[in-house]
Amino acid sequence: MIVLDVFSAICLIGGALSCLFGAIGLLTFPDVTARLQAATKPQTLGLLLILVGTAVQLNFSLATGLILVGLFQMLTAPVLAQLIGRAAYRTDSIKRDTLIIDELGERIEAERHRSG
Amino acid sequence: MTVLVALPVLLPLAAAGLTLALGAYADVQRLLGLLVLGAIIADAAALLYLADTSGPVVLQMGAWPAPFGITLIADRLSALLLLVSSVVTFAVLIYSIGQRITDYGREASSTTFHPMYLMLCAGVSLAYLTGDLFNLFVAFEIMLSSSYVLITRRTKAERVRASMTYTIVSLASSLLFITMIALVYASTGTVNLADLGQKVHELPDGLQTALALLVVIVFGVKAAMVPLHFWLPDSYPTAPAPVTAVFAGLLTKVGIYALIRTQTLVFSHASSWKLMLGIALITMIVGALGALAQNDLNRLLSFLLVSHIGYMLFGLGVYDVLGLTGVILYVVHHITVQATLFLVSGIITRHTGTVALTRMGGLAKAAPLIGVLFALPALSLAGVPPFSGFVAKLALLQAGVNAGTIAAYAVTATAVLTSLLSLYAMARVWTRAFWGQVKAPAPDPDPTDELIVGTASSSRPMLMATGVLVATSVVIAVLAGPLAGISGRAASDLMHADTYRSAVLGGDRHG
Amino acid sequence: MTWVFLTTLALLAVAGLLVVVRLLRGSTTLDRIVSVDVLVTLIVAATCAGMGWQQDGSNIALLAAFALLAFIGSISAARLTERREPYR
Amino acid sequence: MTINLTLAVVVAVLYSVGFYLLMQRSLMRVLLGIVILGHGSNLLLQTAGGPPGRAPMLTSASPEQMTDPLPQAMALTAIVITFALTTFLLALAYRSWTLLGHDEVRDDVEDRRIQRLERRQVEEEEEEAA
Amino acid sequence: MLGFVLAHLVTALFLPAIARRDTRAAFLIAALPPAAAGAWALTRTPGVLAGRTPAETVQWAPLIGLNLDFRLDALAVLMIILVSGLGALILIYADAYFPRDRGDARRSAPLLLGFAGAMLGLVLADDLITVYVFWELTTICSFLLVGQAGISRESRRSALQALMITTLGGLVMLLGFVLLGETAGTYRISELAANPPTGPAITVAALLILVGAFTKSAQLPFHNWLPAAMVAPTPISAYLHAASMVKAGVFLVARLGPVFGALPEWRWPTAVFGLATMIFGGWRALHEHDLKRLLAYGTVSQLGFLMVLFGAGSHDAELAGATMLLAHGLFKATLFLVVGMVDHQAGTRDIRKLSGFGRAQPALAIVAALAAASMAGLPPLLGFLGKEAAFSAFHDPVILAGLVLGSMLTAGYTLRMWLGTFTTKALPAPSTIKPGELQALIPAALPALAGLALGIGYPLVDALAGAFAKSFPSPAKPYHLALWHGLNPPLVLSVIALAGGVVLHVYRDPLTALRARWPKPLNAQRTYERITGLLERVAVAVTARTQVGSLPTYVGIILLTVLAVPGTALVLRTTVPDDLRGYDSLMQLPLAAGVVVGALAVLRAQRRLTAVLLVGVVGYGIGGLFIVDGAPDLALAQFLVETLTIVAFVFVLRRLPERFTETDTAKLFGLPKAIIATGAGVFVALAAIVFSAARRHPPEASDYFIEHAEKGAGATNVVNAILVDFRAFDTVGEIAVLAVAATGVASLILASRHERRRRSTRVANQEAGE
Amino acid sequence: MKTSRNPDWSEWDAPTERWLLSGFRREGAKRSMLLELAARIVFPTVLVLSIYLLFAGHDRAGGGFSGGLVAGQAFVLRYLAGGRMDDSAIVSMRPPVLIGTGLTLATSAALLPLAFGGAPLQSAIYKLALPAIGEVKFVSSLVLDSGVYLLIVGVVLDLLRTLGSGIESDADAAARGQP
Amino acid sequence: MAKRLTRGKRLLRRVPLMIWLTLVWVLLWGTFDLGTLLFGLVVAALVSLLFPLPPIRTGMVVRPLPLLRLIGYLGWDLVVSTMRVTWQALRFGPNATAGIVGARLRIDSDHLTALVASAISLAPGQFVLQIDRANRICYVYALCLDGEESVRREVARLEHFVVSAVGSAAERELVREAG
Ligand code: NA
Ligand code: NA
Repeated sequence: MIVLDVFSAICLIGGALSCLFGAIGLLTFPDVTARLQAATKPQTLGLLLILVGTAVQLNFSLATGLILVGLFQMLTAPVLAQLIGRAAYRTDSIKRDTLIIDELGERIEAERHRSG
Repeated sequence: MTVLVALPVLLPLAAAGLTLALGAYADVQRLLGLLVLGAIIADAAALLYLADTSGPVVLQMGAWPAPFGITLIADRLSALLLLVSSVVTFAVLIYSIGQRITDYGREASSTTFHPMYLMLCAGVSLAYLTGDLFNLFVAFEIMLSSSYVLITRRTKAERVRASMTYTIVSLASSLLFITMIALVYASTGTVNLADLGQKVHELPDGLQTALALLVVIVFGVKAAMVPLHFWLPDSYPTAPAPVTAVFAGLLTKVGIYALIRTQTLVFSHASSWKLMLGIALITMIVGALGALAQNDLNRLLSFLLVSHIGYMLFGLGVYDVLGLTGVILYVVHHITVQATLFLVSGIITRHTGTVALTRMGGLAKAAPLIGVLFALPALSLAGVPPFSGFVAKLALLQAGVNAGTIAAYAVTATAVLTSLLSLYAMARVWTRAFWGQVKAPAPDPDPTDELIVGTASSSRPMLMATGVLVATSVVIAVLAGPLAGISGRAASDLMHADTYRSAVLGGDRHG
Repeated sequence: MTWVFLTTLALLAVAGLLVVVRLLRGSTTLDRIVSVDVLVTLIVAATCAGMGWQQDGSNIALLAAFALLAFIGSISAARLTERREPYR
Repeated sequence: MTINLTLAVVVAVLYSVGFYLLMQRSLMRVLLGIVILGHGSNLLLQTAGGPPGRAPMLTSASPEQMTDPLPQAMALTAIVITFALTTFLLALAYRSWTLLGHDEVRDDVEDRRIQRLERRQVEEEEEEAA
Repeated sequence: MLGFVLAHLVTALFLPAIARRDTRAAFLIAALPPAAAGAWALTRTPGVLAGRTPAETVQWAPLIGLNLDFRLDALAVLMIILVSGLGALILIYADAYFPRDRGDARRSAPLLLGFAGAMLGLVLADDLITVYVFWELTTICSFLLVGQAGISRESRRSALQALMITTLGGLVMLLGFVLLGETAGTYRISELAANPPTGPAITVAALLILVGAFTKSAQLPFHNWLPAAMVAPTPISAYLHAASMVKAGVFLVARLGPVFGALPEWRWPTAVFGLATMIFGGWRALHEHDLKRLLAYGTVSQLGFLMVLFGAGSHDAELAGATMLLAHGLFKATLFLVVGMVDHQAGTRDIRKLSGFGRAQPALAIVAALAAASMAGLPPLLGFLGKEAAFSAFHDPVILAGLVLGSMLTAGYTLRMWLGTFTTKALPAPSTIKPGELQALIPAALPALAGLALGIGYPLVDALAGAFAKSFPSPAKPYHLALWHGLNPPLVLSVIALAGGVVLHVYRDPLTALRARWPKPLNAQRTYERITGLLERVAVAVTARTQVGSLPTYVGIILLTVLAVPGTALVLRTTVPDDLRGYDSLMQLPLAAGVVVGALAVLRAQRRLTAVLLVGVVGYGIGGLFIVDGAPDLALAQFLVETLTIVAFVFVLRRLPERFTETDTAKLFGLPKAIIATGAGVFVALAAIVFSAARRHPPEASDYFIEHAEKGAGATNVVNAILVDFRAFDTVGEIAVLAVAATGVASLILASRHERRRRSTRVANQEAGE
Repeated sequence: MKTSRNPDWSEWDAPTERWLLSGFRREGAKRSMLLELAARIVFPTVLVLSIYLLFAGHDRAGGGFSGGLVAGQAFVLRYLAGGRMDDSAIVSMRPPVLIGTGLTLATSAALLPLAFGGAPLQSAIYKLALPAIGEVKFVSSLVLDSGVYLLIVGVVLDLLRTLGSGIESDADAAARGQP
Repeated sequence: MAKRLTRGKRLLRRVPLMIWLTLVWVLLWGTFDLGTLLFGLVVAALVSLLFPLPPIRTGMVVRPLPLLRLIGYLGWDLVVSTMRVTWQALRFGPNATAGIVGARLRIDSDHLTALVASAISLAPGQFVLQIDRANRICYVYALCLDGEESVRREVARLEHFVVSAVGSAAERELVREAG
C-alpha cells in the first residue's frame, strides 16, 4: 500500500504543481495565445495526474468514472485551444511583435494582394 | 375527498402543459381552459363547503406526514378566496377568448396566452392552498413568472419599460423571499407553516419581530403597500385589459393573503401587525391622491387599487376577529370589483380608442350598457351601499371603532376619507367619460397593439363576462350574511390557529 | 496521506488565485475566457482530490459533467468574441 | 450551527454587490445584479442547514456525518427558478434593445408628466407670490 | 315594508326597458308604487296613532349588524305623505313636463322611482345602517338626476358638488353611526331611543351624525350644493330638493332626537347652525331673480328652521317641527311645480322678465298663492300652524328673535316671488305664454289644497305630529295645534313676522344694493371650489413626489425599508453568538476570496462580456463552496446552470453593444446607492449570523428524510429523495416556472421575427393591391 | 507553398464532409472542423451521461434536473458546432411541445397515484428479479423525474431556438437592413 | 437486395459508436455486470437512433501497438513540454516569443487531420491555430520555436504516429511513401 500511496502522492503533488506552473504561465506570458499554452496544457497534465493519483486511492468501481473525465479533458482541450487561438488571431488580439514568424499572416496578405 | 385540495393546482398545471403541447389547436386550448377553470370553481365551492362544515381539508402530498412533506390545506379562508378568485379567472378567460376571437379570428391559437394564463391560475391556487413556506415561494414564482410573460406579451416600445419595472421589482422581492426563507430555516429548522407557528415562538422576541417585519416587506411588495407600491401604477396599466384585470384582482390579494396567513399563524406573538395601521393609513391616502392626479383611466384604477390595499391592511392592523372578518370580506369584494373595473376599462378603451379621460365623453349616451357595467363596480369600490364594498367597509369601520385605540380611530377616519376620495375619483371618471359630448374615437396608431384597439367592438362574450363579474359582486352583497358568517368563522380560525395547526400536524405527529 | 491532499489543495488554491488575477487584469476578453476555463479545471481537480481525500467517489460523474461544462461555456464565449471583432 | 464569518462576508458582499447593481439603469447590470443576488441567496439557503459535512448519501456516509439535505433541495429549486427568471429577463433586455435601441430602464413617462405638472404649478404659485 | 321598497327598486330596474319605448307609460307606471305605498301608509295611520307601529326585520348580515329594520311610526307616516304622496304626483307631473321620448325623460322615470324607493326605505328605517344604506342611495340617484346627460359643464359640476358634499356628510355620519352602534351595542333606533346611551363616545357620535344631517339638509356651511343643483329639471328639483331628499337631514335629526335630545352638544349646534341657515337662506332668497334659485334659497332657509325645531328635543318644538315638515313639503312642491310650468309656458324663470302671467293663468296664480300663503305663514294654512307652534315652543329670546327674523325674510321673499311671477309689469316685451296642461296643473294644485285642508282640519295633523312628539320630554301642559290660541305672544310674533316681510319686500331694492356693497368674507361656493382645487393640487404634489417613476429609486426605497424596519429591529437585539467561527473548512477561504473578488470586480467591469464572465466566476465559486459544504447535487446544478446562464448571456450579447452605455457608467458610482446596498448586504449577513445562532432544534424534517429515504422513497441520495418524493411538489412547481420562462423568452424573442413577417406580408399585400 | 485560392481565410477551416446533420448550408466562417468532429463524438456521449444522471440520481448526484441540463448542454454544443437546429431533423418535436409534454408527464405522475387510491405524488417501489440480470428496482418517482428531464431538455432547446437562432436571424435581418 | 445490404452496412457503421457509448455507460456506473451492459446497450441504441449522425465511412482501423506508441509518445511529450513551457514562463515571461508555421499534411481526410491537429495541440508549446482543409495545411502556433523546420518535422512525426495507429491501409501507404 505504501508504494501506491507514494505513487499517488507524487501524482497529486506533481499534478498540483503542474497546475500552479500553468497558472504562473497564464500570469506571465505576454499575449493570449501564449497564455493559452500555459493555460490548457499544464492544466490538462495536472488534471490527469490528479485523476490518476485519486483513482489509485479509490476502489476500482468508483475510479472508472475518472477515466471518462480524463478522456473528456483530452478531447476538449485541443478544440478549445484552436477556437480561442483562432479567435485571438481573428480579433487581432495577438501581440504581433512577439511573433518571430507568421506564415499565416504572410499568406493572408498574399491572398489579399492577389485577389485585388 | 382530500384530493380536492390538490386539483386546483394540478389541473391547471396539466392543462398548461397540454395547451403548450397542443399549441396549434385553438379550440382545444379554449375548451381546456374553460373546462379546467370551471372545474376549479366547483372544486373550490366543494372545498369551502367541506371546510366550513367539517373543518380544514388537509392533503399531505405524497402521503408524507407533516411537517416533513408538503401539506396542502384548504381552510375557510383559503377556500373562500380560491372560490372568488376562480370565478374571476373564469370570467376573465371568457372575456379574453372573446377579445382574441374578435381581434385575431377563431383560428388564432397561442402558445403563450393560454398556457401562461393557466399557469397563473395554478400559481394563485397553490399560494392559497399550500401550508408550506417554501412551497409558497414556489407558488409565488409560478404566479409571478407567468405574470411577467403575460405583461410583456406583444410589448410595444413605449411599454417595455413598464414591464421591466414590474419584473425587476418582483424579482427583487422574490430574492428577499428566499432570503427570508433561509433565515427562517436557519433559526427554526422547518418550513412547514403550522410547525413554524410553534417554533418561531421559541425565538427571542427581537428576532421574531425582525423576521415578521421582513415577511411584511416581502409580501408587502407583492401586495403593493405604501411605500413599496410604486411599481404597480407604473406597470399594471400597460397590460391588456384581461391581464390587468387578473393581476389587479388576484396578485395583490395573494400578497395580502400571505400576509394574513403568516402574521396570524406564524408571527402571532411578534406584534408586527401593530405597524400595519400606520402603513394602512399612508397606503390609503397616497393611493387615493394618486388616483386623483391621473388622467389615464387604467392608472387611476391602479392607484385606487393601491389605496384599497390600505383597507385590507387596516383590518389586519386591528388584529382581532372583527378586523380579520372585515379584511376577508374586503378581499373577497375587492378581487371581484377591481377585476371588473379593469375589464370595463378595456371595453371603454376599445370603444374610445384611448385611455385618456380627457379624450373620452358621452359614453353613457353612446353605450349605456358600458355605463351600467362601469357604474355598479365603481360604486361598489367606493363603498356605496348596498354594494359589496359597503358591506366590507362597514365591517372594517366597526372593527376600527371597536379597537378603540387612537391609531385605530385615526385609520378609521382615514378609511372614511379614502372612501370619499375614491368616490370622487370614480365620479370624475363618470363625468368625464360618460357625460358630456360624444367624442370621435381616437385614431388607432397601431392596429396590432392589444392595449388600445381603436374602436374595435366588444364582442358579446366580453360584455357577458364583465356582466357575470358585476353580477358576482352583487351576489356578494346580497349574500353578505352567509359570507360574513363564513368570514367571521374564518377570522376566528385565524385568531386561534390551533384548528389549523392540529389539522396539519395531527395529534400524533409521526403517525 | 492527509498532508499530501492538503498540499495538493493548497497548491491548487494558489493557482486559482493567480488565475483570478489574470481574470481581473484581462486584458482581452479571450484572456478572461481562458481564465474562467482554467478556473473550472482547477475546481474539477480540487474536487477530485477532495474525493480522494474523503474516500468518497460516488459523485465522480459530476466531474465528467464539470469538465464538459467548462468547455461549452468557453467555446460559446469564444465564438462570440470571434464574431464581434473581425480581423481587419 | 452559526454560519461562519467567511461565509457571512461572502454573503454580505454578494448581497451588497447585487443590490448595488439592482439600482443601476442598464438592464444588463440589473440582470447581473439579480444573478449575483440569486447566488447570494442560494448560498445563504444552503448554509442555513449548518456547517459542512459529508454529502447526504446513505451509501457513502453515516447520518451523523451528513449535512442537512433539506436546504440543499430547497436551494436547488431556488437555483432553477432564479435561472428561469434570469433567462426571461435577458430576453426582456434583448427585446428592449431591439425596440428602443438601448437596454436602459428609463423613467416612467406618465409619472414624468405629473412631475412636470407639479413643477409648473409650483412655478405658477411662486409667480403669484412674487 | 321591505316589499314596498323593493317594489319601487325592482320596478325601477325594469323601467328603462319601458321608457325606451314609451316614456309616458314609464312615468305612469312609476307613479304606481309610490301611490300604493302612500295609500298603505294612510290605511295604517290609525293604528300608528293608537301605538301599533308595524315593524319588520330582514336579516342581511347580522354578524356585522347589517339588518334591514323597518318601522312605521308617526314620523314615518309624515314623511311618507311627502315622499310617496308627493312622489306620485310629481311623477305624473313629470310626464307632462318632460318632452316625450327624449333622453331626459327616459333617464328620469326610473331614476325618480328608484329615488322614491330609497326615500321610502330611509323614512321607514329603524336601523342606523339601514338609514345609511338608503341615505347613500338617494345621494347617488340625486347625482344622476341632477347631472342628467351631463352635457353642460355646469350640470356636471353641480351634480358632482352635490354628490361630494352629501357623501362627505354621509360618510362622517356613517362613522358616527358605527361609533354609536358599537358603543351602545345596537344599531336599532327604537332600542337606542328606549335606552339612550351616554358617554363621550356618544357625544362624538352625535356630532358626527349632525355633520351628515347638515350636509344633506343644506345647512350652513354646506348649503351651497342645493342652489347649484337647480340645474336639474324642475320636477326633480321639486321632488329631491324641496319635498324629500333635503328633508333627510332634518328627518334624521328628528329620528335621533329621542336618542340625543338630552345632549347639549346636540341641541346647540342644531340651534346655532339652523338659525344661521334660516336667516342666511332667507336673506339670499330675498335677492334672487331666478325663481328656482329663489325657491332653493327659500328651502335652505326652511331647512334651517326645521333643524332648529327638530334639534331642540322638546315636545312642543318637535310638534312644531313635524307640522312644519309637512307644511313645507306641501307648499314647496307646489311652488316648484308651478315654477316649472311658468318656465315652460313663459320660457323664462327670471322675475325681471316675467309679466302678465297671473292674468294668463289665473288658476296657476291661485294655486301658487295658496302655497305661498302657507309658506309665509298665513292662517288658516298649515304653514301658519307650524309657525305658531314654533313660536310657542321656544322661550330663549335669542332663538325666538332669530326665528322671527327668519320668518320675516320668508314672508318677504314669498311676497317677492308671487308678485314677481304673476303680476303684470311694464316690460319692453311681455313674455308670450303658452297654454298649460291640466296634467301638470292638478299635481301642482293638490299639495297646495292639502295644505289648506290640513290647516283647517288641524286636529288630524295634531294627532299625527303629537304622536311623534310624545316620545320627547313634554311640559306639564303640552302644546296642541289650533288655529286660534287666543291673543298670545306667538300670534304677536307671527304678525310681526308678516309685517316685517312686507317691509322687507318694499325696501328690497335698497337692501339688494346694500348687499352688493357688503364684503363677502365667506363664500361657500368659492370655498368648495378652493377645497377641491387644493385637493387636486395636493394630489398632484404628493403623486409627483412619491411616484417618481424611476426603477433605481424604487429598488432603493425597498432596500431602505428593509434597513429601516427589520434592520433596526435586528440591530437592536444583536449579540455575538458564542460559537462564531472564522471558517469551517480551509477550502472555503480561497473559494470565498475568489467569489468576493469576482463579485466586486463586476462593479468595475466596463465590458458586458467581462461582467458576465466575472459573474460566472462567482457562480462557479459558489459551486465550489457547495462542494466543500457537502452538497454535490447542488454543486452540479449550480455548475450546469451557471454555464447555461453564460451561454444564454453570450447569445444575447452578440447583438448588444460591447460596453455598458456611457451615460450609465458616469452615474454608476452613486454614494447613496453604495451606502444603501452595503447596508442591506451587511444586514443580510448579520441576520444570517444571528438567526443561525438562534436555532434551538435539530432539523427534524431532515432526520426524517434521512431515515425514510431508502425504504420509503427508494433513494439513497437523500437530496434526490426530497426532490422527487418528499417534496416532489416543489419540483413540479419549479419545472412549471421553467416552462413559463421558456415560453416567455420565446414570446419576447420571436416577436421581432413575427413582426418582420407581418410587415413583409403587409408590404406584399400593398404591392399586390397596387 | 502552393495553394489553391480561397475567397476568405476564415472559411478555410470548414471540413469537407458532413459530420453533423443540419438542414442548410452555413457560412464557412462560423465553422470549425475540429469542433464539428469533437461534437460528433461528444454529443452522443454527453447524452449518455445525461441519461446516466437521470437514472443514477436516486443513489448518487444527479437526477432528472441535472440530467436534463446536461442533455441540454449537449444540444448547446451541437448548436455551437452545427448551427441552428430548428429546421433540421435532429429533434423532430418542437421545443414548446417537448416542454408541454414534460410538464404534462410530471403532473400526470402527480395525479396517477390517485387511480390507485393514493395521495397525489405518492410513490411506490417495485422490485423485479430478472434472470441473469438480477434484481431491478423501479421507483415510480422516476416518471416525475423523466418529466423533469424532458421538460428541461425542451427548455434548453427552446432557448437555442430563441436566444440562439432567433437572435441570429434578427442579426441577419439587421445585416440585410431590415429593422 | 442491395438496399438491404446498405442498410445493414449503415447499421454496422453505428457499431463503433454503440460500443463507445456502452463503454461510457459502464464506466459511469462502475459496475461490470450483465444488467449494466444490457441497459447500456439499450441506452446507446436509443441515443444513436433518436439522434442519428450522418454515416461517414472513415475506414479507420485500430492497431493496438501503434496506438499504444502514440499514447505513450503523447504522454511523454505532455510531460516534457509542460516542463518546457513552465521554464519558458519563468525564464522569459512577458518577453517570450513565438511563431506561426504552416505545415502541410500528406493525408487528406477530415478525421485524421483533426486527430493530428488535436495531437499537436495536446502538447504544450504549440497548437494548431488554423487549418486550411482544402490545401491540407495546419498553421501551428509554437512558443519559443527553434525554427520552422523543427515544427514541420514534429507535425510529420505526429502524422505518422496517428496514421499508423488508426489510419486506413491506403493512408499508411501515403504517409510511408512521402516519408
Ligand atoms: Na391598437
Ligand atoms: Na412520492
